Amino acid sequence: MSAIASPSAVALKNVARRFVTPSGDVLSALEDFDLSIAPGEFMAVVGPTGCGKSTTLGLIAGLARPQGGEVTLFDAPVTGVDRRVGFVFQQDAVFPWRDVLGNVMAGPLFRGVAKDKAEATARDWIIRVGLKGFEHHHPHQLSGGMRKRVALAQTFINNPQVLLMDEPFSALDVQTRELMQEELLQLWAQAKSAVLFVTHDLDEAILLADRVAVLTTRPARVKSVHTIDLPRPRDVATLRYDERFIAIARKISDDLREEVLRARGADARGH
Amino acid sequence: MSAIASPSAVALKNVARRFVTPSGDVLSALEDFDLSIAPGEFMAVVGPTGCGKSTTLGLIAGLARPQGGEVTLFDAPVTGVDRRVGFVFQQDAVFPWRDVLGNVMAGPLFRGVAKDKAEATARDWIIRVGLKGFEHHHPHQLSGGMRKRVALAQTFINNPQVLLMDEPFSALDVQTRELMQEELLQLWAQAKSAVLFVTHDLDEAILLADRVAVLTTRPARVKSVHTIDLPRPRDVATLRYDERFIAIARKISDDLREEVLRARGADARGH
Amino acid sequence: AAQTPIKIMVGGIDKQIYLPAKLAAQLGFFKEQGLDVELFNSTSGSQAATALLAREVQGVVGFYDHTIDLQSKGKFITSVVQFAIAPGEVVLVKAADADKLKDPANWKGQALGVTGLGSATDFLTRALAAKAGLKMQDYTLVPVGAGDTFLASMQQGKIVSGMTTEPTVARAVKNGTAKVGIDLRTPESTRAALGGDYPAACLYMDRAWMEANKETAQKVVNAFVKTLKWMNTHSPEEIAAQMPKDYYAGELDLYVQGLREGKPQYSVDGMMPAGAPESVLSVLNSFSPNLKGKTIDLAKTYTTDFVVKANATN
Amino acid sequence: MTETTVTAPLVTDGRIETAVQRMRRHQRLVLALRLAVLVFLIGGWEFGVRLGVIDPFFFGQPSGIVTKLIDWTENGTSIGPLWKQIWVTIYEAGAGFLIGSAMGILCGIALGRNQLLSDVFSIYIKVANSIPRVVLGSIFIVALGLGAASKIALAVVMVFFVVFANAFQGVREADKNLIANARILGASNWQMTRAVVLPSALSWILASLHVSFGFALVGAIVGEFLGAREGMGLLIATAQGSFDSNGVFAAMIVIAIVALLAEWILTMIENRLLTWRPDTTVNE
Amino acid sequence: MTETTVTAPLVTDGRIETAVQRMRRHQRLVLALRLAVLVFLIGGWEFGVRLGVIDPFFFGQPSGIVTKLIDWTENGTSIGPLWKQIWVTIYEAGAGFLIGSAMGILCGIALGRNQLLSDVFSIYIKVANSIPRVVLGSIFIVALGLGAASKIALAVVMVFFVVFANAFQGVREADKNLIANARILGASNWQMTRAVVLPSALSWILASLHVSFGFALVGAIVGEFLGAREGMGLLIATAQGSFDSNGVFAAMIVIAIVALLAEWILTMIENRLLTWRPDTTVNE
Ligand SMILES: Nc1ncnc2c1ncn2[C@@H]1O[C@H](COP(=O)(O)OP(=O)(O)OP(=O)(O)O)[C@@H](O)[C@H]1O
Ligand SMILES: Nc1ncnc2c1ncn2[C@@H]1O[C@H](COP(=O)(O)OP(=O)(O)OP(=O)(O)O)[C@@H](O)[C@H]1O
Ligand SMILES: [Mg+2]
Ligand SMILES: [Mg+2]
Repeated sequence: MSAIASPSAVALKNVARRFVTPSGDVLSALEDFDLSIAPGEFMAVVGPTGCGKSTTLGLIAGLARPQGGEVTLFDAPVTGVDRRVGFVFQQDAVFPWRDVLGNVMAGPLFRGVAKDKAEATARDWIIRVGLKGFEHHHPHQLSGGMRKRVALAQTFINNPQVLLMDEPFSALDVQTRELMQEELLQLWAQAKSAVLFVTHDLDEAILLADRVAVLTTRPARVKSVHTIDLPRPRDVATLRYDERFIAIARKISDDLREEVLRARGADARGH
Repeated sequence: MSAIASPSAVALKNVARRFVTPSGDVLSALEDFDLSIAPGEFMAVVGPTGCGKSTTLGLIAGLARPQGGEVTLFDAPVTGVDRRVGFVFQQDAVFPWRDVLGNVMAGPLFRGVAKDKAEATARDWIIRVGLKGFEHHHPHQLSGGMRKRVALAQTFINNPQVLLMDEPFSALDVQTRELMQEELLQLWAQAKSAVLFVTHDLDEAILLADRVAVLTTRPARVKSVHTIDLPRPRDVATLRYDERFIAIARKISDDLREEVLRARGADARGH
Repeated sequence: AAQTPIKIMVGGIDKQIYLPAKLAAQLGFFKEQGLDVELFNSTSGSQAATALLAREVQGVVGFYDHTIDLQSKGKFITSVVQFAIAPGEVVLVKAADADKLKDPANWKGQALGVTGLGSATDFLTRALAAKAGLKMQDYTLVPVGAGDTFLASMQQGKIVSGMTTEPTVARAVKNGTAKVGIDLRTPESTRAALGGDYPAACLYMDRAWMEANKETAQKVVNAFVKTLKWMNTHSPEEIAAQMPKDYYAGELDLYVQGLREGKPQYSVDGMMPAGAPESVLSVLNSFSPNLKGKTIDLAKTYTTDFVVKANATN
Repeated sequence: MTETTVTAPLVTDGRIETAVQRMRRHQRLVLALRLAVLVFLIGGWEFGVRLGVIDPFFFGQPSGIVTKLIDWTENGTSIGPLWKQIWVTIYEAGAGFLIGSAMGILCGIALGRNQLLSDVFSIYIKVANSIPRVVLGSIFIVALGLGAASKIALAVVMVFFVVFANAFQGVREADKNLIANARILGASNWQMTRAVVLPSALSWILASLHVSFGFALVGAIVGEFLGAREGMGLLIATAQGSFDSNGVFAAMIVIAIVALLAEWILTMIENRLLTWRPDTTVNE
Repeated sequence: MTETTVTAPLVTDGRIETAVQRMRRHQRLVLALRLAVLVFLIGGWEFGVRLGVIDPFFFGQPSGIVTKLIDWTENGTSIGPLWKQIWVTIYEAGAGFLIGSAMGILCGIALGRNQLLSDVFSIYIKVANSIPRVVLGSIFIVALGLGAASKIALAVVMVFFVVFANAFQGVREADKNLIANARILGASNWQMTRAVVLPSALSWILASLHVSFGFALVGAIVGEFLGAREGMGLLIATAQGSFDSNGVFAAMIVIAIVALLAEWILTMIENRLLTWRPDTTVNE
């Protein structure tokens, strides 16, 4: 799949993850799943809804164990949650009893950074995600997009070496999203993190990633991986009319459409 | 703003909604907010994140009271939750203790529909949102996008006369999103509902709506309303290259950008 | 004859002072009278009295002095058969200072154990102290219950002396914690200590009920008088053999010893000794503020009618 | 990137096997540890007695307790066969538990859902909760008689407050989004209570039920202390009165077994009611 | 579509005024209703006595209770000044409450967080919970003496189980997403407990504390019943022993006032701890 047999930041080999359904059947979320991300690589993942993207991220983060195959982080098997990983969850996971500042500071404090240092960094990140003035709001006093940005700051502040992001920008307006993308790319460039970025927005995937992986419908496998060899820095406004961009977008879109149609067909036949 | 002084499905006049911030200040989410939606009209709302879109929907649904001004539904003031309203929430609000079928059936059962009839309709809707085979899964056994689709089916099944949707499709992949858009338009055409559709995706807004309202940064007011006079049925693939589409998109995008920049400027100065 | 059961509550059914109650049942004397008697237990005497007044039970096995105390509160209850002609209580004193503490005059400034405030042990201890010339504030009464808690309190030095009954007495003496200070188990020593008779354990009934159910009351009294006579003609060992063995928990000899030493307290015919009610009243009057200014009609606190008839037929 | 045919999921592969095995091993370990704790406690107790550190007169002795239990089962107790006493107490505690928890749940939900009711009455419930149960016991005997009713009432008041407090708070903790959603879907007040409030308060209520049966037993036994002709409480009172520590502890062991049985039944019901939940075991 | 200048938010506009007024009116209504209930109860009681429906010998009489209370405050009780008795009982109940709830919270969190611990020990906690407190009371007096220690111990065992059950369940109910997030952000076990588990179990723990103080009072009083030299329990026992219903009820009223004060303090602490929460009042 990828030619690089050299060190990988994240590698999934032959991974299977299965759930028991209420009817007692086995539902395979992942099966024969192979994917590897090099250190410093930005990988976007797209796939039909419910195919197994979040499940994959959970396995990498060490929140769940695969039923088969192997998940490795920097070539060591994942046995539990690893501090080098950052994870922006798909659903809300900010601490409701901490205000914005407390939420953003949480990571550094957990990691033993001195309180005033942590606070200074946190305030900086709060400004970068555009939440200045909301330092002492609690999550229930924020809008959905604002909570998402708290989660982003919370993760970014830790400078994770492996950054897992599950549809992080879908609740943001176009402009704020661009701003966040910039922040992400900047962080990525500085920290040389490996990024695994789940999104439903193909433009976004192509705009940001080195490679885009398209997953199949359940059970998810990697259907195709597309290398995006567009020069950086990339700019949405101009890219949209770039031929290479359009070609890649169409290819990915076709792959994806095929999968969704397959899924729909499978649904129609009963799953 | 809109020339129709005639009956409105939803009307907000001079509405103000304010919160007390943790520092004891007052945060105005809505101020002098005016908007009216005609029966059978499809109105999309876009605005910077955290400006007050969800707050607006909450006021219309009767979940909160405005501090000033008036909210009316079919020209009667809103005094509480109205059965004619359907609301797809921004955040998860499916019942975790009910399986998919139970969640989708909830509305009809609450409204006194016989159990087998409700179940039949529910099964139909489950197929339409592509969740066949997951009837007996509980929400925690579903992916984020699948939960969102449960919420959609749950609302659609009630044929609401006023349909409030808060970023309903943002967690779905492109193809599924298109499918859902189709279902929505179909329902809208059948039930002649008035729809208030919050989204961050301008293409989606233009694709679906009769009119698109752009909100200002906090405190939210209606900055501009754009009438989309593209013929229906509209098709994304072709529209993207339609000049009128591009013109409208640019106008809305500019309005929005202006607001976000204003917000960012305000943030930089402290809010 | 099938009839509604007679309910009798005992304020500690396993206490030796109330032994005739259970014994009568064990010997089948109630059945003999054609009675269906249900024996209830309560861990507190005043609880039993309350149950009687609430008409939940028809009779209570408790202390005679309750009848006087309750009359002062407007409730008329009547002793129908006396089980005991002495209180059956014993003042235990700390073994080390036994000689000194035997004299109530030396209780000044001391903590004295009673089973509960308002209980008979409370009354008797106050009476003893009053007789020795002590005032209420000269000593402290500590309610320590009976049994384990009594022994532990004495061992821990919380009380130097205390009033209790068998089987606590036998226990305390046996393990060396205490010695018998004042023995109120015989009429003679009671008279010496209190200056008069103090008959205690009896069966009392609500006066109104008793008068309305004379026949039944008579049968109950018949059974008890027969029991008392049986006790008088049998050895402690024979009595103990009739009792459920849970009551002595394997230590039969201690139980028998308690019975032997306590034997003089039991009435042989169930009669109220002459002059005893007056004596009890004067003892109560010596300390009790409850009785101040109240006139007690002693004739209503007991009756010998049933006992006399029972003795005549038995 | 080639599409391989989707192989049927192999449930019986190595890892799942080991998962099952691991669970079995865990269960065995738990059982062993439980036994170890038991043996340690009982052994220490017996040993303490034999070495004279613990006074068996006050604290009994395991071997004596066993003897007593055997004696009771074989020859019955002073007040009749053992099973009869157990049954009486189970009946009283069980009835009190059912009534008390039903009342607690009802009042908790009513006050939790209605702000005015709660403002007016919760103060009285707080007051009632501070009434010593022993005093209540006497009052119940006067009001309800010496039969099972007064013991049941005592068990009820032991159970009620715990269940009430949790049901009340559970109702208040119900997710505001879910309530809003149900309201918009058309739920009436009663449907809201049944479909949203009750399920979300369920784990609160169940948590309180777990302690409550123990409390119901305590209530029944206190009631029997105050006046009874049968039941485990009377057995204990008799044993206490005759310095029979072994008897006291033997009766307590019988009660403990009853409590464990009830707990087991409750857990079964709980598992059935909460099938919809994600695994609650902590696996981080 | 024209941009008007953003006017400063008018907080003092008509609607917010009325909201405040409405709240005041509500409070007055609540107070009035509470009083009405009180008057109804007490009036009914007094009336019942005067009409001869209720026997004051058993149930006391409000006017008699008031007389008794005045007498106690002015002349002291039979066992010393009233405030002294109150203080003794508050001390015992308070200490028992603090110790019991601290232990309950600690054990609840430990067992809630550790599957093995919970598998092994929760069964023993269930057993312990079924031990009748009255029996425990005697054992405590034997082991700890007649002083405050035995009453405190009894209050502790009344409080412990309720708090434990809730803390345990509260820990288990902690949102799995939040735990995962904290873990990934780098929280150690201890940090996890402090930063995630405790805050999410807090409303559970607080709910149990609300019933617990009442239970602590009950424990202290039962302890005083079984053997004591002072305290409200002794006062009640004395009153019961001398068939003084008014005294019994007077003492219970004093205890109720103590309970309400404690409740008030607890509510203050609770409000301070839970500032982060959305309004929990039901406004649908
Ligand atoms: N606990 C569970 N029990 C049963 N099935 C589960 C469980 N968790 C996830 N699944 C199933 O696994 C599949 C993959 O879920 P996952 O959340 O990974 O999807 P996803 O790709 O992230 O989808 P989305 O884009 O909608 O977020 C889904 O079909 C879901 O139903
Ligand atoms: N309970 C509250 N207390 C204080 N402020 C609140 C409260 N609820 C909402 N707000 C504020 O109101 C503003 C509008 O929130 P709202 O949820 O309506 O935004 P939104 O337009 O839906 O944003 P998004 O696109 O991110 O969902 C936000 O700034 C938020 O901080
Ligand atoms: Mg997902
Ligand atoms: Mg929103």
